[in-house]
Amino acid sequence: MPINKIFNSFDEVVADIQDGATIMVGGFGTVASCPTMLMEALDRKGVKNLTTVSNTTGFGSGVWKLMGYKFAEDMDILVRNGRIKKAIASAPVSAIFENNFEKLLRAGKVELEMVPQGTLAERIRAAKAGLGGVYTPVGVGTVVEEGKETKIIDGKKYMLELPIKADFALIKAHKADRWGNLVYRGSSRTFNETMAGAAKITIAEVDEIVELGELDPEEIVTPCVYVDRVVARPKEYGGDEDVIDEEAQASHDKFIKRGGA
Amino acid sequence: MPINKIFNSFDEVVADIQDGATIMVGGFGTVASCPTMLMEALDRKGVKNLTTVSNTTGFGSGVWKLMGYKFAEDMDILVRNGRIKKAIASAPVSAIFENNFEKLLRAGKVELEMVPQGTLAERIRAAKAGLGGVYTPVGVGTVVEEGKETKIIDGKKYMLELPIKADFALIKAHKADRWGNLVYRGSSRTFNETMAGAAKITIAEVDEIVELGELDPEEIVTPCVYVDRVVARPKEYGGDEDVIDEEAQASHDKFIKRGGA
Amino acid sequence: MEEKFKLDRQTIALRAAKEFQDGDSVNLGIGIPVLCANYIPVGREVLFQSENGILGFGEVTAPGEGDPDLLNASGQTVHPRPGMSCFGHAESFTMIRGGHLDISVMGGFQVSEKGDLANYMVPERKIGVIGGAMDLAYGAKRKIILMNHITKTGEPRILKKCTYPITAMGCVNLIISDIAVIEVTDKGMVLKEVAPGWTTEEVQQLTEPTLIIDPDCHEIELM
Amino acid sequence: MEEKFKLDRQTIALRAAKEFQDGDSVNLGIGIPVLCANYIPVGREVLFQSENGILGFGEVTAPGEGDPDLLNASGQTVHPRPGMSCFGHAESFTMIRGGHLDISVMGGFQVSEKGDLANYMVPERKIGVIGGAMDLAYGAKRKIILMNHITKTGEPRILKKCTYPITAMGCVNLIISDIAVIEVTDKGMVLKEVAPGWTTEEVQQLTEPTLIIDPDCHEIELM
Repeated sequence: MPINKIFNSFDEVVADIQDGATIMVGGFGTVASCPTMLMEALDRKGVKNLTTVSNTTGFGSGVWKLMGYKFAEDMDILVRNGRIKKAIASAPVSAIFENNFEKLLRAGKVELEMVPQGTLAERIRAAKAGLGGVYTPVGVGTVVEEGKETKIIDGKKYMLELPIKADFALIKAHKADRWGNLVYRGSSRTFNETMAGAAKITIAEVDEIVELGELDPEEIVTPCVYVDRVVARPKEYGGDEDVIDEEAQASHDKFIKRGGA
Repeated sequence: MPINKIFNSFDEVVADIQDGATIMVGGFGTVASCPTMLMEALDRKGVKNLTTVSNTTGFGSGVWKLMGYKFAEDMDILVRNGRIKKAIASAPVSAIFENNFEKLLRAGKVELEMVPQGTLAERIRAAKAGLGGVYTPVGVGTVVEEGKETKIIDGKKYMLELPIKADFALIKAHKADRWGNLVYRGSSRTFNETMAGAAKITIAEVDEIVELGELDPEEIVTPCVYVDRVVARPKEYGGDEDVIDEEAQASHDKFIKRGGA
Repeated sequence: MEEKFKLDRQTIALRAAKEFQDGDSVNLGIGIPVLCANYIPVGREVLFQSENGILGFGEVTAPGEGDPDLLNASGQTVHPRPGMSCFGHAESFTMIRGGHLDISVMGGFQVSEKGDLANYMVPERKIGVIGGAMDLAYGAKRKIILMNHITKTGEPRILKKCTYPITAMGCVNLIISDIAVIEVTDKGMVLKEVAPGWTTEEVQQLTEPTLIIDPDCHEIELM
Repeated sequence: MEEKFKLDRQTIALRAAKEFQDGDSVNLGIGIPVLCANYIPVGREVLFQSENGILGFGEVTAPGEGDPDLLNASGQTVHPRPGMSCFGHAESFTMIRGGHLDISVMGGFQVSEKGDLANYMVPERKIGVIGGAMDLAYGAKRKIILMNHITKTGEPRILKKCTYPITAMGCVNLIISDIAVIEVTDKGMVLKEVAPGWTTEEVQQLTEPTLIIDPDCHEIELM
């Protein structure tokens, strides 16, 4: 029987994500590389007490809609609806405004483990590669070193960083085939590529599903063994139009004025 | 001034490799993925007391010529001419015949550090990624564990494996541009891709140099920051015709009969 | 007494290939294992991975006909196939060590009762070839070992404890030999199938550990 | 007394861009650093790396005109450029941590005499944003910090010891502020250039550590 990892529904593809699960969420921070429809589906499912592993914790769809993105929901939908118990992230709050994660953090309603971005990538890769841990020099002498085991190797101080394991990795890619091979676009590989295969189950949200053989073997970035499920975005965004509130408008304006996040 | 990493001569591109240097040699074992012309140039230079880091230690050009390869010289040229002091390799000898490395090893004329292939890849990557070491479960309970520091992490035993650093990485790629971006072909990425950037200086032997912009950004496997020098093979092999001796003939016949190495 | 048959290399490979299910990712070692690729039933989608960095490739080409940049780990040229992907060594062994392959099929010199595998070194030779063996023996979800049941001098290769240096501890799940199919379980080694003409007692005589005879133990089925 | 000028954001970026040589790979942080991309002399080949996984990209596009899948780390769309390459996060930080980038240009809250950098957290806010800052401050071969010389309330930002939590120890090579260019050396901080109208004494007054005045100390050169 032919291999077929394609699911037809976003609700179905996240149906077995349970309360208390640890989920990796791909992307960098901007919504272009975020699995937006998976975020919406997971929110609809109403799951609670998630531990999340991601670069940021989301900024809300308003700011992205103002920047012209149609698929605009990011991890903030899980944050603002109280679905997250703990976040492991490198950039959990914004330099521009107080995101919902920061509000909950200040209110003592979520836990945070902040990890340097490269260490986050390496700890995720360690889980994927079956390693017990890695020694990194990044963060030595800073707050990140607190409570960590250190070791002098070749005259230099390193910290032991352990793998981050997860139940599900929710990632965004550009194209997939029915085997689960993935390609990305431009600067949108980010943590999507690194997380693929790092969790027990990897679910890829893609722009397009193509026939087996259409993806050039030299160009496939994520070989199919790392991917368990694939689900395609609809051509047109069919979700609710989000309310663009004053805060989103202010954040957007600040972003444009500053020339970046 | 435009960036130009292209060298015009194999002799020139290896001219600063000194006696006693540690060199990584890319490829897997079959000559298709081996930087053959760099091996010849390094041999011509007459360098001594090398420490090498590679998957195999070479099998000699005879067997490859019989299999139809024109660029057929592998690491054996350095071995048989007594240029190697120590080899770090995963498959240093052949299952089919006694290669020159095995002869020298039995005669006590070379040292060997045998490393499981995945650990070899990971130790090379650790050097490239600036890590102090990694904990791997592979080899626990075997001869490989002897003398290694071990650690129980999450109830499981791992061994500490340290980065392998080198002065030069000599690799083979398919195409390069003047910035040093590289693409490979099919199954020939192997250790070439992993070693690119892992040594102080990376030298890539390529089939073809193309104009900047001809390589698809999505298809570039080795981004240019990992590559210091590029040198192209001539279209036609101009080296000496090697003598195909009885041993090479016998090895070749055994290979064909066995259905592989 | 019934005539006894021993499975030849091709037949061992044929039996092993029966273990591969649709969607399984499988690494085939050098020797008998690589022959398994010839025995995949039509329509079954099995993904072969080769540690030199290709996944989902096709059959071995006729000698001299293939692309030298498309080789399996045994150095044979293979055909490309839709869905195939290429990658480097660090990625290849991330796949292997990280448990992303379903099956590793390897040759073996010895297997112990607890599933220790010895397949990288014949002590008499004094030098072994570790290659990818330790990674593959550790990392794949299921390890299938193909080997002759006894040595050329008649000594058992399936032992209470390996006398050869081991490749990995407690890693073997299934042994397919020229006379038997044996599963390695927590309770011990379970004899599942015997070659035509062989009794379970005769297999036991050539096997050092005491075998648990599966109630359904039957003649090796090839189809 | 001569009129004093302070460099504005764009001018600081312009001065910083002078540090980039042909072939340098450069990561530009959020804020003033990202503006440096606008000031590369025609014909100079500088490779910008962005930690979200692109290398060798071109200029920032006009707002709303770019490809949303081609962003710099500040979230601005950029133009593709011949020689550009794309990669994932593990590879991107292999590049950064592994010392494969020539220059990291970052903003700073404080820099200490020994080159400690504090740029991820304002203590009053109690929450910082580490992001890629610790990796970039550690990994690039040369770290250039762009910042205002003093705080809004007139306190020096260049200190004997940082009072803010640090991003990395002893990492800073060069500070380009709105009034001075200072090199961090083993012997101490060396004042290399001052803004128009400023004396070395006036810069020293706004700087906590004792500055070594470079014999060639001169007015900031922008071209």
